[in-house]
Amino acid sequence: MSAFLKTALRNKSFATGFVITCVVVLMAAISFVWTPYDVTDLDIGSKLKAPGWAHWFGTDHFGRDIFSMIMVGARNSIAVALVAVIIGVGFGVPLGCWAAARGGLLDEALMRGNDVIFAFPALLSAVMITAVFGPGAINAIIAIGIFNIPVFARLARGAALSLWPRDFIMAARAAGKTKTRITIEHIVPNMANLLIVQATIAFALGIIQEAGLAYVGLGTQPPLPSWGKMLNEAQTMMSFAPHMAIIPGLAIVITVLGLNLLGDGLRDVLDPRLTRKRD
Amino acid sequence: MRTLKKLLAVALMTTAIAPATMVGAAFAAKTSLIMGMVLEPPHLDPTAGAPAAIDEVVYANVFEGLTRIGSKGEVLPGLAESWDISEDGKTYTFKLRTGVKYHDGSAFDAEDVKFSLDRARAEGSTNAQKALFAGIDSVTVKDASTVEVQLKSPAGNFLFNMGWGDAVIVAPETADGNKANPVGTGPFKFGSWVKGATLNLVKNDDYWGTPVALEKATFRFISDPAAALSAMLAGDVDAFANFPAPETIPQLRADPRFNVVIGSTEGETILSTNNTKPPFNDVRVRQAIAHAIDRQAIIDGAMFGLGTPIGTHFAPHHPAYVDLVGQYPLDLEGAKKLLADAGYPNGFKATLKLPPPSYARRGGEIVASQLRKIGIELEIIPVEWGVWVPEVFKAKDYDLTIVSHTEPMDIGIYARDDYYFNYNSDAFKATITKLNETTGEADRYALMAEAQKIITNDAVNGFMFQLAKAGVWNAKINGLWENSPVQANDLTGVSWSD
Amino acid sequence: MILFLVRKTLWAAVTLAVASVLVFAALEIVPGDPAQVMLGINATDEAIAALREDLGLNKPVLERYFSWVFGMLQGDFGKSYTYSVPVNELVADRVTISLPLALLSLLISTAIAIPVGLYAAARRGSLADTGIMALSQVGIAIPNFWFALLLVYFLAIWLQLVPAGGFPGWEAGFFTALKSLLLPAISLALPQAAILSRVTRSALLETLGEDYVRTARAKGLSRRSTIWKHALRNAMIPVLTILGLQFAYLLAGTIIIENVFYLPGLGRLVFQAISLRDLIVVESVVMMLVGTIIVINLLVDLAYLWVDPRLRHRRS
Amino acid sequence: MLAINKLNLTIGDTPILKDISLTIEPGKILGIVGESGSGKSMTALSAMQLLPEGSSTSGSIQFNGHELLDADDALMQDLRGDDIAMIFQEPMTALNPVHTIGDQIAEGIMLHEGADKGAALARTEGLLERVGLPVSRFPLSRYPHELSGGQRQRVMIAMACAQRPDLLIADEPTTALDVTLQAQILDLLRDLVEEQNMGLILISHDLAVVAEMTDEIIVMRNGEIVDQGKTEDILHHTHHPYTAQLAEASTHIPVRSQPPVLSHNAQEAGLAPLIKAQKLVRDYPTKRESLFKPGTPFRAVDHVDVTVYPGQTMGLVGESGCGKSTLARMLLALDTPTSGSIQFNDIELTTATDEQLTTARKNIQVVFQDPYSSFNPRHKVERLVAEPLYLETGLSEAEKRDRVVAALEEVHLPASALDKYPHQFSGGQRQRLAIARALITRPALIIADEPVSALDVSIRAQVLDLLTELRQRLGLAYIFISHDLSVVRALCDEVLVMEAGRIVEHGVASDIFDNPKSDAAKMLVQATPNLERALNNRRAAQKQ
Repeated sequence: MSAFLKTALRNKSFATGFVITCVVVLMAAISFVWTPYDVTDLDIGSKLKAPGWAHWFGTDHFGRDIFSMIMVGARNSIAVALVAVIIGVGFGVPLGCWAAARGGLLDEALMRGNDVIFAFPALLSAVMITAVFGPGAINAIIAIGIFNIPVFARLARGAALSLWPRDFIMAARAAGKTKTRITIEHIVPNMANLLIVQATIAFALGIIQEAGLAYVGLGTQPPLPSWGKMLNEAQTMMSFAPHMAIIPGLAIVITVLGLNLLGDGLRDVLDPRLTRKRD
Repeated sequence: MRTLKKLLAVALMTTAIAPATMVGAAFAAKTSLIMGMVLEPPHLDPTAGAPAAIDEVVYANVFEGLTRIGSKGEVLPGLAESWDISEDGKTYTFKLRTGVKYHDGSAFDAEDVKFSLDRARAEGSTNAQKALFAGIDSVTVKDASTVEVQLKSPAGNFLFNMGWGDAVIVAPETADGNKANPVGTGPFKFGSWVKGATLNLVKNDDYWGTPVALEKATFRFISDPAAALSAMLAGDVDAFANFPAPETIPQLRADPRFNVVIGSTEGETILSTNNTKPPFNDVRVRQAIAHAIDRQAIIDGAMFGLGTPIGTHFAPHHPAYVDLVGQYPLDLEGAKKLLADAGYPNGFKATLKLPPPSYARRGGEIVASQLRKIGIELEIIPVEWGVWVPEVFKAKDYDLTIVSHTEPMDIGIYARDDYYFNYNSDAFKATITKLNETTGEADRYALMAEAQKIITNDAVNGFMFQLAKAGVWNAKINGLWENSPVQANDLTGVSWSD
Repeated sequence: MILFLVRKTLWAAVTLAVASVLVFAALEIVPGDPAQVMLGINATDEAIAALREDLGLNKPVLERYFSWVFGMLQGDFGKSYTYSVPVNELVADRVTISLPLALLSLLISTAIAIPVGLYAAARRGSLADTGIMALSQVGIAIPNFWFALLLVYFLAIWLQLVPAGGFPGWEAGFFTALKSLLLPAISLALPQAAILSRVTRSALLETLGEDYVRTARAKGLSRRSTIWKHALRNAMIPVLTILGLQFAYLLAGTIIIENVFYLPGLGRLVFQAISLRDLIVVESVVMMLVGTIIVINLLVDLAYLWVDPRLRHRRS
Repeated sequence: MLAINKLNLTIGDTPILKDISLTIEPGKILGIVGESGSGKSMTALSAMQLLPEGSSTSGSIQFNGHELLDADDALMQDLRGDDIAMIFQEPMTALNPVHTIGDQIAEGIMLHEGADKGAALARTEGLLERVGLPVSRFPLSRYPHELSGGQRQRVMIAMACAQRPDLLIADEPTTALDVTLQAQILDLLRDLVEEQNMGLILISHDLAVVAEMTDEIIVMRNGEIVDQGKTEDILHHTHHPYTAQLAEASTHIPVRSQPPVLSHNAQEAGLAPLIKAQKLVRDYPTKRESLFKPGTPFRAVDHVDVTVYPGQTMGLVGESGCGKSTLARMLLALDTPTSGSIQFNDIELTTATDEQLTTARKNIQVVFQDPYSSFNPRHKVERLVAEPLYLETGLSEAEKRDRVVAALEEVHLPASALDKYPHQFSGGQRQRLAIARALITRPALIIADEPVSALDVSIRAQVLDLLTELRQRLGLAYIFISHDLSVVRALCDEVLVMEAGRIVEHGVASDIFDNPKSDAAKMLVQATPNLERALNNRRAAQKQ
């Protein structure tokens, strides 16, 4: 792993993305044990302070410390997006692999099912889902996660279909291995690169989507802060407290940018075509 | 792709050649008004729906009642020129105005009054405020311009009740169509309605009374506080009777283009409590909550300073108001002790369901943070009105909620059986019964004061603040109401100065 | 070719059918009662019951589903519970905003992204390319609603160049109306343009590495005409896919942007309808959107046929 | 006409070409021969000035009085396609899939002659006619995907020769084609050179092809010219050791110490066949023809009988698409026949139980064509080679490891290979690994699907030697699938010739080559380039 990291860090995109992602993750991790101020403790008296020494990023309309909120919000954004990706990978990859391995009617049915989900405008459906089950982090995760499933299913199926006719799979079949076993031993490890890259992209998208849902009031609920909700609250205060809108927005942009760079870097680093060139 | 473009072209063409009825509005600025509203009415019949937005569009503008409520909450003559009240207080004889015409040209007479009142109180009526008419025993047409209303028992507030939007007079022929095409007797006629966006009223040239200065009034519906601010700043709306973003008031006040008027409303904003649900069935728990709530912090944090603290369910501007704010001073130690006495030394967990308005959502966050200090952990559950009404209001499936009770003079709800507070006090009910039978003002006020004290002693709900009305309008506009004693945007006296 | 169309259309119909079941089922279990919402807090139980009967909410689920579906098949999307007008009418009003908005942003995004992508690909590795790609990375990371906020505050409120929000209606004049769609369209378009320009660039780079491009060069074509005549059309295939996806995304993306800019479009309609529990409107609008997306997918498939002759008569 | 003098090329920091000098005259054919990576193609691309980005050159390339190395874009665009033209290796990808063949050929004509489209298309018709694609059967509106590989290569040639260029560069023009097509294309090129008095640079890895075609030969290795001269001189008096080595390798026949195993002998001796397939049929469904009519299934394998006796090497030859690989897959029990039976020892593979299949699989192993895709790139050799041991239960890790080491030893690879990844080996080494993997279960039969066609000639010779050695040492039977007759002849006892899913000829290997009976076999034999035959022909021609 460390050897891989050493090579990978030579890639500029990867290095930048890696550093940004680490910072965000670290911030989220630290927020569990320490934040400069308690984010659930309102201090109306010191509301709407501009960024300064006491409050690095200023305070919001309830007098909460925005830096602390960004830290806790990072935790929330990461958790929602990550679990949504895990849902996507956890259901999508087995489905895609299964469809590719079995082929025929099952494949067709699964892929058509995918099409149905794809036909729903994701954001609108997320709004509907959260409307059905009520707003909240868990439901946001489900709403975002569901739309990750077909993405990963398609990717996995495509990758698996291109791997099945390869000679080494033939060799494994000639060794009498079952399709399930071949999928686990050969197919999945060989699509791992693709999956990792797609996962970072889905992760980044998840963060934007979560922010969007929270922005329209359907994401994480108070007292826990979330970036999207902070933006929503800041909207009417932009003219006298612009920091309330700019800082959470920047937090989203930087995090997503970091993840995208990480994904791009990974794609370059892991690209099998480039690997082949090396030998 | 090509097909889509064709579709678009067709769509654009059809809208472009549609009769340009509304063009020129911007240029005739002095006789038109664009009024911002937070909520859009679902329909326009005030006698068939509760949403305040209906009244806010049509009350006094399109529809009129026997009486009308003035800007200070006074009862004024409406379609009834005058009235007599019998000695026993049970018979009201209304003398109607003559020469009044509906917008469709038909004449108004006593039969319409009888029809309207009978319709409202009939079985199966969809009137949202049937209680207003419950006391009516019979309605009799004496002649074309005289109506006699017989009450079951004396009702001190009957004339005020007849001034509600739910009691406006409609014509039998058009009553059923009023939802989409309201036909009333008011100074404005219904013009057009682009659902989700704007609704236009136009001047009624055949109005019986003083003609209005405005040729046209447009209501523009903007639910999002941020969009409301943008629209105000951009000049897309001229006025907001009740601006939804109190945090922006200082900014708007500093802007010479705007007139910002903070008035009062009938909205008592309270932390409604489910009085039968443990642990809230214990008065000590409710009192502990009362001691833990810092009203000023809520007003500052949620309403940015707009609002008056209240200690009971009564509007502070009402002459009968009793200031009970000091009864439960902020006292965390005392609150904790009360909780301990009630058997919750370590506090407890409960839910707080919050409807969409920002006073509720923001206020809820602050309340949750305040109650956390005495060990009460509240889980915040935001709900849409569409969920709040059946879940909280109807099924009473809640612990705590925050809502503003905007009906005028509504302390009587505490006497209702099966109201969502689940409050049940014989002493209070007796007081209200007596109040309803009393007509003398001094006696009525004394009873009202007593009622206020009872619910405060019982700490039925967390009484927080009287909702302020943050009117924001173009500085050149005159005649908009400062306060809202009833839910209305009465535009009859509005004009532009120059 | 015809077979292909028939097959695609059949699948589109099946997809629509499945989607209709999903939508209907989802909204069946939404808590909240439209009748209650319409009548408000103080409505009596009988009044609510009467209204439910009136709206047909008391009929069995299956009956309601099928009457809904058959209604839609005949172009009747039902009547809004809250507004008491046909959904068609409501939607017709809104479509004249949402569709132009989506198309305008698609236009903006395409007009920016494709030339930029081409430019970057043609000058691969240059400073301009690096700059554009860095910028596009940032563009992708910007949530459109935040971008919208920034635009409103800088352009509409500070500089007062464009309306901050609202829609005067097409009857106020084509350009006035268009002007009020401009800011929302831009805020929707730019993040999309960032994605599209990257796709265009990489698609073009991919095709530029193909053998037939070398063939064209060997024929004596200049680099430039090689790109225009040979690389571009082949590069359009992935670009088309993304365009199709983006249009669907833009249609749905209007939901947030319409809220920021206070545009009475489809997105806001759905939003309002959800909170008012005007389920018939929600169901119908969602179905229309799903239908639109399916139609767009069909169009994209047709466009593939146009671009790529290999797909026109595929044999086994 | 073209004179390259001391050309040096580096890409990035890697030197690619060193001191290349060559000349070519009108009407002459110059062959450039070398193994992969020797710099043949880069020499050609230097002349076209179509080198990849990051290239830097020194020296000089003179063409008709122009110095090409410092020519500007405008001059090069003038020359390319007009005076110098080029044909590439891969006909499947060298044509733009979205334009018609007519447009693609006419494009160059319009560009260089300033002709309008009508005139250009009219000229195009003539050109296509000349390369054997008459407009009546191949209208200009065809798209490349509607043509076969050979037809596409003809289109490429028509395109290249449209302006009667002075110099034509053909970079491995026939490598991707079947031998029969290769012969046709080479004939066409030779005729065009004569007709138009062009200079032709023919680049190939195949010494036989070059020997048949060229006047002069350049032998390249690692970016340098190692041998250069008239074709006869170079090949007859192979003074340069590398040239000699190439020549030897391409005609290499492994030494065999045992007599061939022939079917009729085995039958007479009462030997039971190792594998016996009878009346094998495999149909594939095709796309529906219309809404109401399903497509007629495509019959990839059509009533084929194959019998292989223990120790026998059976060759299977035929053009691509004739059903060889499908047949192989069925014999490996990876594909189920539509009808027919396959008996392996006593086991009927088509209806075998899992247990029986396990037994059969231990005895039938496989070696694939592409040594690069034969291994999961993420696993180490130890695990890769051990894969078939899955068929043997109850082996400890140590035992497995010992078996792998033993198998590696068989193919002359050191035990140190265990811990490496496949990408750390060369192509030839990988093919040894593939053979080791096939050997690890001690099979009786190995099915080898084009095992050497992706390898350079010298490595090919080594692998062939290895296969022969293993056959003798372990008594293996092979089914050896190839399109390359020289390889089949070198290795096999008997040969099956396949055409369009059917076996059209079956016989002793040498008989078939010396005396083919079926048309398919005759054509194959005829078209196969043969170094000795080529030299003999030349000698005969000179003597006349």
